[in-house]
Amino acid sequence: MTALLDVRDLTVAFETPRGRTEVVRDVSFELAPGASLGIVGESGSGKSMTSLAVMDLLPPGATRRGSIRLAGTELTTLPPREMRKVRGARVAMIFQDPLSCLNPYYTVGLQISEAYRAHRPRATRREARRAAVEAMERVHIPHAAERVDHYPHQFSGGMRQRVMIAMALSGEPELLIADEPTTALDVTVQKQILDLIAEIRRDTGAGLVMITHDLAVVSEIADDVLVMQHGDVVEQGGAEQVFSRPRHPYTRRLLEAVPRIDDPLVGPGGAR
Amino acid sequence: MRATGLVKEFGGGGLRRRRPFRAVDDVSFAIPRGQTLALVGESGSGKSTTARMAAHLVEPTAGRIELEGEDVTRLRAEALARFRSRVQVVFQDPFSSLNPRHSVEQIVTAPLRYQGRRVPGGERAFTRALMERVGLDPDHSRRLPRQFSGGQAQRIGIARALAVDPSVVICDEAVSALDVSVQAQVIELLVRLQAEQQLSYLFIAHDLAVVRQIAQQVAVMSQGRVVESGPREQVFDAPQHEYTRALLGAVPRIPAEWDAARRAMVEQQTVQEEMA
Amino acid sequence: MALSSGVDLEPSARAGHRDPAPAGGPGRRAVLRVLRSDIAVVLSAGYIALVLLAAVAAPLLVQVSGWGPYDFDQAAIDPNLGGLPVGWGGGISAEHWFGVEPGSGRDIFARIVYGARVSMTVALAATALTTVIAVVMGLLAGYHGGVVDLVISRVMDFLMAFPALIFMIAVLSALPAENRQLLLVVVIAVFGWPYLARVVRSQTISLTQREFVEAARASGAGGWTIVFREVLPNLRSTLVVMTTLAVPGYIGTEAGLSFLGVGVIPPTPSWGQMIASSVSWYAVDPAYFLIPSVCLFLLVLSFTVLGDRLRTITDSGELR
Amino acid sequence: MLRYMGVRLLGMVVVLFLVSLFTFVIFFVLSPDPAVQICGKNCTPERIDQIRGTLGLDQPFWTQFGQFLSGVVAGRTYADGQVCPAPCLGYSFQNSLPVWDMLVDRLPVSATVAVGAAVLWLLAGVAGGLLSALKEGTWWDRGAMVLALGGISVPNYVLALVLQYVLVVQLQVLPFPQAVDFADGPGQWFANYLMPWVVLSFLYASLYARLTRANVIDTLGENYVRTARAKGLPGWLVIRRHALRPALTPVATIFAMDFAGLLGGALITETVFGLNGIGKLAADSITQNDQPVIMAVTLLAAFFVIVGNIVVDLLYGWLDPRVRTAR
Amino acid sequence: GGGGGGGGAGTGAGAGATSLTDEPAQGGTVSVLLNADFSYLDPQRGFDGGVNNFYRLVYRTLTTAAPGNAEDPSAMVPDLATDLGTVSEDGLTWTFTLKEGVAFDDGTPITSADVRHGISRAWDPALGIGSPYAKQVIDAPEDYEGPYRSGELETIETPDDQTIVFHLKEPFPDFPAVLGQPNTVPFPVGTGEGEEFLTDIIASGPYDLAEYQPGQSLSLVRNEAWDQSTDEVRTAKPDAWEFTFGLDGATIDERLLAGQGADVNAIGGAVQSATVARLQTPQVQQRVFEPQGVCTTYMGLNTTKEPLGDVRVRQAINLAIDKTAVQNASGGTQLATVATTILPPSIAGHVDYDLYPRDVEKARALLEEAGVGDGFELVLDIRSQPKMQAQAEAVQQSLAEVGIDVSLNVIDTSTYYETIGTTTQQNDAAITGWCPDWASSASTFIPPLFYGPNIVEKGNSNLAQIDDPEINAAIEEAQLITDRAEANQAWGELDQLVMSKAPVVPLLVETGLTVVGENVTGLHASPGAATGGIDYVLVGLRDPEAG
Ligand SMILES: Nc1ncnc2c1ncn2[C@@H]1O[C@H](COP(=O)(O)OP(=O)(O)OP(=O)(O)O)[C@@H](O)[C@H]1O
Ligand SMILES: Nc1ncnc2c1ncn2[C@@H]1O[C@H](COP(=O)(O)OP(=O)(O)OP(=O)(O)O)[C@@H](O)[C@H]1O
Ligand SMILES: [Mg+2]
Ligand SMILES: [Mg+2]
Repeated sequence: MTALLDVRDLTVAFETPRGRTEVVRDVSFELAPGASLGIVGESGSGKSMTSLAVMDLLPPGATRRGSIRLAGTELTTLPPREMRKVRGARVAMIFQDPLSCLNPYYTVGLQISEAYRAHRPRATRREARRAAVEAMERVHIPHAAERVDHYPHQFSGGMRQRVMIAMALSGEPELLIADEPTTALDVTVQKQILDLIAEIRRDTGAGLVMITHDLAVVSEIADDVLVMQHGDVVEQGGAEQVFSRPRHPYTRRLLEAVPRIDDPLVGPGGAR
Repeated sequence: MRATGLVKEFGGGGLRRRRPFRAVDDVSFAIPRGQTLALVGESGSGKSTTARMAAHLVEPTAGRIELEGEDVTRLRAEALARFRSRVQVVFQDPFSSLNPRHSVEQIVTAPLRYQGRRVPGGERAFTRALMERVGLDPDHSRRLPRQFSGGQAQRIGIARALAVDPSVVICDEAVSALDVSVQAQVIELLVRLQAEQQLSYLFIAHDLAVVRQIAQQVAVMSQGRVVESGPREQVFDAPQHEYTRALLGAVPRIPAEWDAARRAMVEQQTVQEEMA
Repeated sequence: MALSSGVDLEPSARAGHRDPAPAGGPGRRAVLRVLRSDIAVVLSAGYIALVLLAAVAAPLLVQVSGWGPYDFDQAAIDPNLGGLPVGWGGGISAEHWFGVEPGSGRDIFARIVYGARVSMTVALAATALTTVIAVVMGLLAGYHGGVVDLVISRVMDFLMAFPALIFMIAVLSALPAENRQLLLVVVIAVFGWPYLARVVRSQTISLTQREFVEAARASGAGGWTIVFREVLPNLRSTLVVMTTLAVPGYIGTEAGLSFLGVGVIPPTPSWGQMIASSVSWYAVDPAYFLIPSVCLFLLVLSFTVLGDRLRTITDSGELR
Repeated sequence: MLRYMGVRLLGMVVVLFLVSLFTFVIFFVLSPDPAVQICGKNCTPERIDQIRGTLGLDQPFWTQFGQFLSGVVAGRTYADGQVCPAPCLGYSFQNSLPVWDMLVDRLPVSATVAVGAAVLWLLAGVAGGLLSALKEGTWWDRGAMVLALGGISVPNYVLALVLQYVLVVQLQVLPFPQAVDFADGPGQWFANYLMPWVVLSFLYASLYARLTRANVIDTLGENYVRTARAKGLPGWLVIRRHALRPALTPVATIFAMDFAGLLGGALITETVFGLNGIGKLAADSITQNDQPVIMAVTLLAAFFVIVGNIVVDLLYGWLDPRVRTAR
Repeated sequence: GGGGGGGGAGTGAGAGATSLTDEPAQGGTVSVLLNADFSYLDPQRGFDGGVNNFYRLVYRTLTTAAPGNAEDPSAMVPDLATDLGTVSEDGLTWTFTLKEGVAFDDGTPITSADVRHGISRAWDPALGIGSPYAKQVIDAPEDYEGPYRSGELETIETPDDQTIVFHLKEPFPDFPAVLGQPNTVPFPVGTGEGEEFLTDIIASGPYDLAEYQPGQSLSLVRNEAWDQSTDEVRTAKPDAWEFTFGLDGATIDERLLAGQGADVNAIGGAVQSATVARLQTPQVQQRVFEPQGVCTTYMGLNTTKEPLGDVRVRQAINLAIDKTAVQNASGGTQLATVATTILPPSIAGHVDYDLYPRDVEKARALLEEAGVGDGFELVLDIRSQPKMQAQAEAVQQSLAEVGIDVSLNVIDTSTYYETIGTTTQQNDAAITGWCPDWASSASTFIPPLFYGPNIVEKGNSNLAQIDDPEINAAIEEAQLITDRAEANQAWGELDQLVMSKAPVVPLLVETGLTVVGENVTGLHASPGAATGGIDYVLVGLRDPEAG
C-alpha cells in the first residue's frame, strides 16, 4: 500500500538580498492513509513552511526542493493547473489564525460554497449553498442556515475555526493539514475543536498532519511525531516512542519544559 | 495586598443611557507577603481588568484595595508615586510593553525617573546590576528591545518592575506569549526572585499547568466573577465549581505513563553518565 | 522544576536575522546603510544637497558668475524681437551660464540660485511649522481622546473641507503683499497641518493602545511625559517620512501660488515665479521655460523619491 | 441609518456654516471696499455711498452675514427692490449677474473636465497599478512606477504647456482646447477635452497607480488569499474576488473624495486651458476681487468636499461588511 | 490736429500681396478671441476701450468717433443725428435732428424720446456707472435719479420725434463727443430697468445678440432692422460675429498664429511679448496689424511726499529712468514706443519734444542740489500683473543707479485703482496708464491728471496730486476754447508746461501689435472708439466661405 503522503528530502529556502537561507532542510516523512502525524517544534522551526511546501503555497521568494508524493503522485512537478485540482479536493488545509484567513468582505457561506464549487464545476449556486449549510452543521455551528449569511467578524474565534474546518471538509479531502489550528483559542474551545477534528477523521477516514508547538496536544492526537528544530528534523517516530523514549537532547529538553497539570506538586515557590 | 468587592463597569451612561457592561463583578482576593496568587479563567473573563485595578491603572467602579493594611483605592500625586514604587507590573507581550525606541537603560530606569527619584549608583551601573540579576548580559544595556529575543525581552520587563524594589508584582500573562522552554526559564526567574526578595505576585494566566507550578493560591474567574478560590492543592485536586472542572478537563495532557517511562529513562541515563 | 540552564533556546537568536547592530541608534544607522546602497536615493540626496548648497551660497556663486539676480543686461536681448535673448539657448553663453531672461536680460543662473533660496525657505519653513502644529494637535487628539479629540478632529474636518488652493489664493491676494514669504508659510501651514495631524493622531491612538504606554503609567509617568517621552519617539520614522513627502508638496504649492501670481513679490525670484513668467515664452525661448521647470521637477522628484524610499524601508522591515 | 444620516447632514450644515462664516470674515475684514470697485473709473464719494446702501455694505458685519445666509436659504430682496430668489448667492460685483446662475452656467464644463479626468485616471491608475502589482519587480512594473513618480513631481501647468506645444502647436493633432458641447459632435468634444483630461488626471493616475499597486501587493500577501488558493480556486478568481475587492475598497473611498474635490473646479487646468469652469471662475473672480463669486465658489467646493466625505463614509459602510453590519 | 500719426495699416510690402485694408466681402462670421468678457452689455454701465468698440456693432449714438478709415480718425462724426448739432450763442443749448429710417431691432423707429430715455438712465444711481460726461455736462434737477425713479429728464427737450434739445450747465465745446459716449445709446421708452440689459440687447446697430454666456462666449447676428443707407460709419460686411472669452493671452496668440480651421477668420488683442519674435516670417508679417497707441503709460510721482515735493528730484527721476529698459520689459520696440510727452502721438494736440533725455550724471547733480545726493527710498505701487511688474523692475533697476532705492508695492489688480486713487493710501509713486475718452481733443487727458481742484480723496486720478496755479489756470483756459485747432494747440503747449514741472514720468505708448487670421481684412485703427485698436465696424472677411 502506498503512503498517503510521502515527503522526501524536502528543503525550503528563501532567497534574500543577503543570500540564501534554508528554513527547512532535508525533511522526510511518510503518512499512511488515515493516519495522523504531529509536527512539533518551536516558533520559527520551519513547521509551517513544511506544510505550505506540500500545498505549493510558499510565500514569494521561497523555493522548495525534494519530492512530495500524494498517494503516489509527485506533486512538485505537477503543472499549476493540476496542482490547483489537488488543493482543496485532495489536500485541505486549516490555518492558525482564522480571522485573517477568512476574507472579511464575503459571507462565510460564500467562502465555503466557493470551496465546494471549486472542484465541482457543475454545481449550481443553490447546491453549493446547501452544501455550505450542511458543512456548517457538520462542524456544529448552531443555526447554520441563518449564519451562513454572516460575515467572519460576526463569529467568535472558535466558530471561525469551525468555519475554516467546514471549508476544508467541503472538498472531501484525503488529507487534512492543520497548522496550529487551536493556538489562538482558549483551552475549552481548543478541546472542542480537537474533538471535532477527531470526529471528522473518524467519519471520513482522512489522514491528518497536525502542526503545533504544544506537545501535549500532539500526544493526544497523533500516531506519529516529527520534532523540528532550526529547520531540521531532529527526531521522528511513533508518538509513544518519542514521548517516552526521546532520543535527541532537544526533544528531551522540550519535554522537560512542558508544564504538566498532573505532575506531583512541588513545594510552594518551587523548592528546587 | 488585599482587594474586596472590586467592580468595574465599562461604557454605559452617555446620551444613549446604555446599560454599563460589568467586566469585573464583586471580586475579592488577598495575597500574603512572599506568596503568589494566580488568577485563571477564559479569555475575557476579567482577569486583566482586575489586575489593572490592582495596579491602579483603571479606577474601580466600586470596591477597596489595601496594601499592607493601608487603603490605596484612591490616591493622588505623591501617594500614587509611593504606591508605584511598591506595586509594579509585568505585561503579557514583551515587545509591546517595551518602548521600541528606548534602550534597556532608559527602560529600566524610567520608573525611577518618572517618580522623580535618583538612580542609585548612576544609570549605567544600576542597569548593569539589574540586568545581571535577571540573567541578561550587562553589556547589552544600550541595545533596543528588538535586539533581544522574546524571553530576553520579558526579562527586561521584569527588570523594569524590579527597579523600584517593589513588594508586589502583578504579572498579567507574563509568560503566555513565550515558547515552552523560554516560558520555563522565565518562570524559574520569577520563582527565584520571589524567594530572594519576598515578593508577592498576582499572577494572571490562562494556562492552568503553568499556574500550578507557580502559585500557592488560585482564583478561578468566569464572566467577571471569581467562581472558585483557595489554595492550589484544593482547587486543582478537588475542584468544587463546575467551571473549574471543565477548565481542568480541557487541558491537554501527555499520558502519564509516557512521562513516567521517559523519566525513568532519563534517570537511568544520568546514573550511567555519573558512573562513567 | 529541573530546567537545564545554559541551553540557548531563544527563538530569535536562531532566526539569524536579528543580529545585533552596534549599540546606540542602530535604527538610524541601518536606515542610512540601506539608503546609501540605493542609487536613486543617492542621486536624489545629491541633488537636494546641491540645491541647498546653491541656495546657501547664492551670493558667492553670483560673485563667481558675475551677474546678480537683479542686474539688467540690455545687450543680451533684442528689442526688436520682443526682448528675446540674443543667441542660442535663451542666451546661454560664457557670460550667462543659463542664459538670460527675455525683456530684461537678467541672468537666469543668478535667479535660479536665488530662487532656490525662496523655494527652499518657504517649503522647509512651511514643513517645519506644519509638522509642529500637526504633532502637537495629533498627539493631543490621539492621546486624550474624548472632547479634545472631538474638537481637534472637527477643526481638521473644517479645514480640510476648504478648497485650499482657491482659498489660499483668495487670502493671499486679499492680504497686503509685504512679507509674502512669511504669509505663504503661514497660509500653507494653516491648511496643511490636518493632513499630517490625521496620521499622527491615528498612530498615537494605536501606540497608546500598546502596552508600553500602560507600562509607563504603571511606572508613574504622567500624561505629558507619556506623550512626549514615550509616544513621540515612536513617531519619529513616520514624521521623517511624512515630512520628507510633505516638502515636495510645499515646494509645488509655493511654485503654484507664485505661478498664479500670489507668491513672492518682484523682483525677488522664486522658481514658481520664474516658471510663471516663462510660460508665454515656451515656444520661442524654450530654455527660459525649461531651466526652472526642470530644476523644480527634479527637486520635487528628489524629495518624493527620498520620502518614498524612506517609507518603504521603515514599513517593510528591509532594515533587518 | 436614518438617524446616522440625520447626524451627518446636520454636521454638514454646521461645517458649511463655519466655512461661510470664515470666508465671510476673511473678506469682510481683509478686503478692500467693493463699492469703489463697482463705482468704476469716474467715481464720486456719493456714488460709493449709494452703492454701499444698495448692497447693504453699510450694515454691521452680522447683519450682512445674516442677510447672506438667509439669501441662500430663502432668497433675498435688495434695498433697491431687486429680488434674488433662493438659493441666492448674491450678485457678482463685476458684472451684476446672479452668482447662482454663473455657477450653474459653469458647472457643466467643470463636471465634464472632472468626470473625464476621473474616468481616465481610474482606468490608467487602477489598471496600471494592478498590472504593476501582478508583475511586481519586472521592467514593466519599474517603468510604470518611474512614470508615476514623474507624474507626481511634474507641476501640471508645466505638463499642460508642454503637451499643448507638442500636440497642438507642433504636431497639430489636437485643437486648442475649448469648452465645446457634446451636442456639437462627440469627436470634436473628445478632441477638445482630451488634453485637459490628461493633464488633470496625470497626477491622480500616478497616485492611484502607486496606491493600487501597494494595496494589491499587500492583499496578495494576506492570509485569506492564501486560504483562497488552498481551496483550489483558479488564479484569476483568487485575484478578482479575494485580492481586488479588498485592495480597491480604499481606492474607491479616496476616489469619492478626490472627485468631489474636483467638482469645485480644477483651478490650474481650467485656467491654463482657458476652459470656463468653476475653477477658472474662481481664479478670475479672485483677480477681480469679486467677493460674492469667491464666496460662492468656496462654498460650492466645500459643499462637494463635505458631500464627498459623507459619500465616502456611506461607501465605506457599503463596501466593507465590517462597518456595514456594525451599524 | 495732428491726428493720424503712427500709420493705420500693416505692411503689405510684398509685390502683389494683399493688404489688411482691403475691402471685405459681404458675409461670413468673424471670430474674436478675448482674454476677458466685456464688462457690461448695458452701455450705461460699460465704459472701457474694449467694450466701447463692441458697442458700436450693436448700438448707435447721436454722434460717434470717426471710423478708422476716415481722413481724420480722431474726429467726431454724426451717426443717428444728421450732423454734429447746432449750438446756441451762449454755448449752453445744443440741438440735434435724428436721421430718417433709423430703427430698433424690432423695426420700431428710433425717436427723440428714445434718445432722451437712453441718456437719462445715466442718472439712475444703480445704472449710471459708465461714462460720467452726460451727467457732468447736461443740466438736470439736483435730485434727479433717472427715468425709473424720477421720470424722463425734462431738461432734455423733445419738441418732435426727430428733434432733441440739450441744455448744458456750462458751455462745453466738446459736447458732440459727449454724445458719442456709449451711455447716450437710445432705448425704447420704458425699457432697461435694473438688470434687463445685463444679458439682453435692444439693438440699434447692424447686429443683434444671438446668444450670450457670460464669461464664456457671445454671438451676434444681423439686425434686419438696421439700414446701411442711414449709416456712414459702419460697413458691417460679416453676417455674424462670434466672441470667445476667457482665453489665455498666449493661447490666443498661438491660435491666431496657427490659424487652423475657423481661426482664419479670427482677430484678437495685442500679442504677448513672447510672440513678437514669431511674427518675423514673411507669411506671418502679412497678417500683422499695428494699431495706434492712444494711451500713455506713466509713472506718477506723488508730490505730497518728501522729497518728491522738490521739482529737482522729480526731474532727476525723469532723467535717470532708462525708458529703453522699460520698453524692452514691455515687449521691445514692436509693442511699445518710448514716450517723452504726456499726450500720445495719435491724440489731437500732440507735439513732439523731450525735456528729459536720459542723463544719469545730470540726475545725480540735481539730486545733490536737492540735498538727497545720498539717495532715498521710494515705494512704487504696481499692479500684480506680469507686464507692469517687469516695467517696475526696470524702473527700480535704473533708479538704483542714482541711489534711489525703489521697493515695489504689489497691489492686487482688482483693488489697484482704488488704492492708488485714494489719496491717503497712495504711496510715493505708481505706474499706470491713461487713455482719452475721445480722441478729438486732449480735454479728457490733461485735466483729469493735472487739474488741482480735481483732487478728491477717493477715486482720484491726479496721482501726482499736483495743484499748481499755473497749470490750473492754463487748463481752465484751454477748456473754453471753441475752435478745435486753437484748442489743440493750447493742449500741446500745456503738455510741455506740465512736463517742465515733472509731476509724472511718461514711460511708453503701447501699440498693441496684433496678428489676425489670414481671411480677415478691413483692418483700421480707431483712436476714438477702440482706444487705438482694430475698429470692429469696418472688419470683414475676404472669403465668406472660408474656415
Ligand atoms: N518571507 C520570508 N522570508 C524570509 N524568511 C522567512 C519568511 N517567512 C518565514 N521565514 C522564516 O522561515 C522560518 C520558518 O518559518 P515557519 O513559519 O515555518 O516557522 P513555524 O515553525 O511555523 O513557526 P510558528 O510556530 O511561529 O508558526 C523562520 O525562521 C522564519 O523566520
Ligand atoms: N476599556 C474597556 N472598555 C470596554 N470594555 C472593556 C475594556 N477593557 C476590557 N473590557 C471588557 O471587559 C471584559 C474583561 O476583559 P479583560 O481584559 O479583563 O479579560 P481577560 O480575562 O484579561 O481576557 P484575556 O485572557 O483575553 O486577556 C472583556 O469582555 C473586555 O471586552
Ligand atoms: Mg507556523
Ligand atoms: Mg487579559
